[in-house]
Amino acid sequence: MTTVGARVGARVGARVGARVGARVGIVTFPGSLDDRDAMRAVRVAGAEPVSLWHGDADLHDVDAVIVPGGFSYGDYLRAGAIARFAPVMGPLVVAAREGMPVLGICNGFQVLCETHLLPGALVRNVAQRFICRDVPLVVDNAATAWTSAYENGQHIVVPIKNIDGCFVGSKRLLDELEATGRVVVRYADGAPNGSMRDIAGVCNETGTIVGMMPHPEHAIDDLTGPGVGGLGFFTSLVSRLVDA
Amino acid sequence: MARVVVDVMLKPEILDPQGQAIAQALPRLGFGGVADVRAGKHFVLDVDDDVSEQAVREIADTLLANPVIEDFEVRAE
Amino acid sequence: MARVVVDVMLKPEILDPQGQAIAQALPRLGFGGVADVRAGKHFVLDVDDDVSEQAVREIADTLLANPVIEDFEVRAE
Amino acid sequence: MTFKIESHNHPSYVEPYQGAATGVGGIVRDILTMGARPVAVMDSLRFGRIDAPDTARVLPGVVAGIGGYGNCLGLPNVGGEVYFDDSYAGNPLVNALCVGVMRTDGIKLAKADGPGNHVVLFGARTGGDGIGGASVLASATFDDDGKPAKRPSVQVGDPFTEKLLIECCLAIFAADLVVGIQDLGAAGLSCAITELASAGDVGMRVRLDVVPLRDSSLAPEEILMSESQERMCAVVEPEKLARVLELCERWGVTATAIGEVTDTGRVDIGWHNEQIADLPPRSVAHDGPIYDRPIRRPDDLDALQADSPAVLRRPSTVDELRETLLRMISAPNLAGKRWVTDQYDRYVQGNTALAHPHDAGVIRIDESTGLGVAVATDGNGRYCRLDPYVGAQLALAEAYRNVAACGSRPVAVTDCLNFGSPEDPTVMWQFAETVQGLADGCVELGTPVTGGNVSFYNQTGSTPINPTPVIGMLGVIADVANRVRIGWPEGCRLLLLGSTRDEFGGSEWAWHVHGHLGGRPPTVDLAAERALADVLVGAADAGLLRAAHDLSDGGLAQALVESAIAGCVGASVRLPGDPFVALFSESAARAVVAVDPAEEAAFGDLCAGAGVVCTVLGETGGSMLTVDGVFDVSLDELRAAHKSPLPARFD
Ligand SMILES: Nc1ncnc2c1ncn2[C@@H]1O[C@H](COP(=O)(O)OP(=O)(O)O)[C@@H](O)[C@H]1O
Repeated sequence: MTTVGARVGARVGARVGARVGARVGIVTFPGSLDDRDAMRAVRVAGAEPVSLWHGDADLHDVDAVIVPGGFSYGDYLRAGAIARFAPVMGPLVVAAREGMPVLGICNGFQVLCETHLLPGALVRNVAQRFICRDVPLVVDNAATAWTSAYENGQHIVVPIKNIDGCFVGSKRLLDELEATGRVVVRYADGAPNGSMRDIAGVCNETGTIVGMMPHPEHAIDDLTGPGVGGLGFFTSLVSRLVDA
Repeated sequence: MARVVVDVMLKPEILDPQGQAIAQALPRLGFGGVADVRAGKHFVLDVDDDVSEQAVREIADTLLANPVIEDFEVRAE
Repeated sequence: MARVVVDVMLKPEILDPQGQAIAQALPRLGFGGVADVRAGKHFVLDVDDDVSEQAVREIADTLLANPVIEDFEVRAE
Repeated sequence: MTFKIESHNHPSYVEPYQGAATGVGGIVRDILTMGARPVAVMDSLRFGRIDAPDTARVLPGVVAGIGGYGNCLGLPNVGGEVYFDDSYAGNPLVNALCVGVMRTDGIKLAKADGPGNHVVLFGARTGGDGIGGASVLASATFDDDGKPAKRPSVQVGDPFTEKLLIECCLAIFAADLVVGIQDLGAAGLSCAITELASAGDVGMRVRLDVVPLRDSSLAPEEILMSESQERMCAVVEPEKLARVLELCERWGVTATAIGEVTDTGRVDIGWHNEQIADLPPRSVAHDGPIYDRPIRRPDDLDALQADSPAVLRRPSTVDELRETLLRMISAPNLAGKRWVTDQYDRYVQGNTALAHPHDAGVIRIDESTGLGVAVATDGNGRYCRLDPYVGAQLALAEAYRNVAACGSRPVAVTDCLNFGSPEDPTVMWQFAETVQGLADGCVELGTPVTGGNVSFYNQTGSTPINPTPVIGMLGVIADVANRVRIGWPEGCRLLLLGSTRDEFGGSEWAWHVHGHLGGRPPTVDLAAERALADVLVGAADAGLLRAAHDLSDGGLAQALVESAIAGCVGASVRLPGDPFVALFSESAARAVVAVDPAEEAAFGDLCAGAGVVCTVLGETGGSMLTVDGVFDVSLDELRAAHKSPLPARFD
């Protein structure tokens, strides 16, 4: 399934995506680091990446947005706490509430939690250290805007690299997320960062907004990452935008 | 100019990995008798005299703390 | 069981990037009148009654604070 | 490409996290100031014994600091070293390397030109950091007088500000807005402006009262000497000033025009209406003292070299050899370093084609052609203690070999020379021998030294560290898709390249098993290194290598185990000659490669053509490492022994 997703992304998607001109915005905050990588992944999946500047309160007609990884504002105070108030977040929150697909990766996930577009919060890893590692994940919900290229229960390998990657929430919240299928991906071999219930990524009620700590944009080829396990997040979006 | 202190702590029901790590390290370092440690943040703000406590509470609530997982306390020094 | 609080702050002459980032963000969020922010840590310890304040100071000095760049204050609650 | 390695040893001992962090910050600014985009970092580290209490303080802090700063800048960490030795107790070595990419026509010089041009200071505000630091820090001992310090003794890095500074500088370079640029390092602004002025043969007028301050109580001389981090100084033509300030504003970087270039040939420094200094820049920037230090060969060296490891008891039975293998791969210096490298982001920027645990880091620099570079760092203080001339060449040879082993042609060297006090004539002798060894070796290998750093006074009392030159080697690879990994695929022929001699002087075996340091280090044969590199690079280009790993510390045994673990594939091996020597000797100019059986003949021709001895070792496959007639060990057992020592100590 992973390989199918990859093939669709690299070949068909490139053609189809180009025809409909799916435009995916990637936000750059001061301190964003994986923005160029997210753009590359969008391009490989067959859509057009559009750079969005934190200080510009305009989404420039994009069809979806990725909030990338990094250390926005140095992650000083709390990861994502200051980025949440950037001008671009105004229209982004409105569009996201109206159903525009949004993917938050790592720091982007933290920003979306701070913005309350996604539930829960991310705190310091249990080991109190930064962890960069290729981790096996299980896709728990393959019905979101960003995971339709996968199958439920599919295993993929994607790198994590974070120090504030421990997902926490109240018992009630966690129960609710599990009961309603809002856990999107889990760590297959136990959470290296201590995330509760091994949660690696979650989504909103409608599955349009997804946040995850692992970096799918760093798993889009064998040359620069541990295989192509992450490409499906981007091809899922492209096929959704094409079908729409 | 007044000095205001804001202490931010994780809510009691939220996992506190940092506090736990410290609590676990203590006996290894030969410090006994500590039953629990919670780790939080301590901010010291120098504010103009016309800034009300209410304004500082708002700052704490919107920026310094994440109300989803944290509580805070404000006090003048 | 007693509750002891330890506040840890960067020494005044040491650069505090966190505090600076917060101070710079405040006006952008519409909060005026804050001249300076310093960010530190706040620890709450539950200790057995026979743990002296001196023992807590030692814990703060060896583990909670880095005396090369930080000062700390201990107080019972 | 530009690359450089630099030490931040002493500050990392005082405050491990911040010392190491600001070390990374400094070397990155050095690269940036050339007009280059920094693309990767590496770190070469040395600590006291792994079980020394101070190592438990210093190592975790240093590693977290390097990670904390580099990760926040978005620079992949693609390699380095971690060594433990009593000699570094109290004198840890923290050497950081940065690689940058630029167009050759975009090189920026630290040079002021054109009277009337503005001098712009940008980046962090100036505080009281490190005043008097440049000269004091290197040799300071810690006399804590208990008085509250007015000025910080330790610098705190602000990687977020540095990240903005990088992006801002790159935007400024891309728009071609500066005449010259210089980072602020030792002696801060005073050094930057005099260097800029003297390099351009011009004068400069600078006003200190407009410098943005973090601490308003600073006196003008303190502003001049402050070593606050994350600052740069640029020379800008008047019509471009507005654009520069605009870009700084866009990236949230504080920028101030603090003066201008003049034709007076003098540096004129003002503070409000006062003149603080008026001097010719050359006197400060170029007329440093020239030392003529006495040199003496250490008195104990003859005895040390005569103390041959030949007398040490060697494992003789099959059981002893197996036990030695497991003991060696779990020696602190040979054990897996993932506890360290997992704290470094190796993926960011999406161009990392190889990183730890490979022989070199490989970074793609052109996505359309696949053009890339490889970098490795190496150094061995024990070899250098036994013979600094040979030891320096061995470090050079190892870095050269590591770069070649991943399929890249070695082209240039940067070096960081870590020594004790130069006032000790025997240290000075070690230093002189090292420099000579390096210089001769670089000529023979055809690899110019493009830069480096010297760190003296790494000693406690009168005991210096082992002389430790760390060599960074840069290689070029035409297409990073052809890079060679260390992990084996199944079903390959395993070949040993190069000749093995009975060489245990300064070896990890002698040290770890017997606590012995004596005799002579392995022979250096740079012609053989060249031939080996030709084979490795030629075979990689021709697509003949399925895997390759250089042999160094711990010898063949270590290389086999690392490759097996990395690829999760075992091997069946027949040893040539005496099994102990074959497994653990540290003879140089060797590598193990895996080739497809169908391509073995073609590969053999390549070796014959280059005059490289090629011995068949066996085949890859399965989940055991089997050494014919000696032992077999499961990969699980190897992995457990190899990976546990650091977590066991530092978790
Ligand atoms: N401090 C470090 N930072 C980054 N990478 C490191 C560090 N220490 C070791 N490594 C990496 O771990 C791997 C093993 O290191 P080492 O045993 O020194 O290898 P070698 O002897 O082949 O150079 C290499 O890929 C090296 O780059």
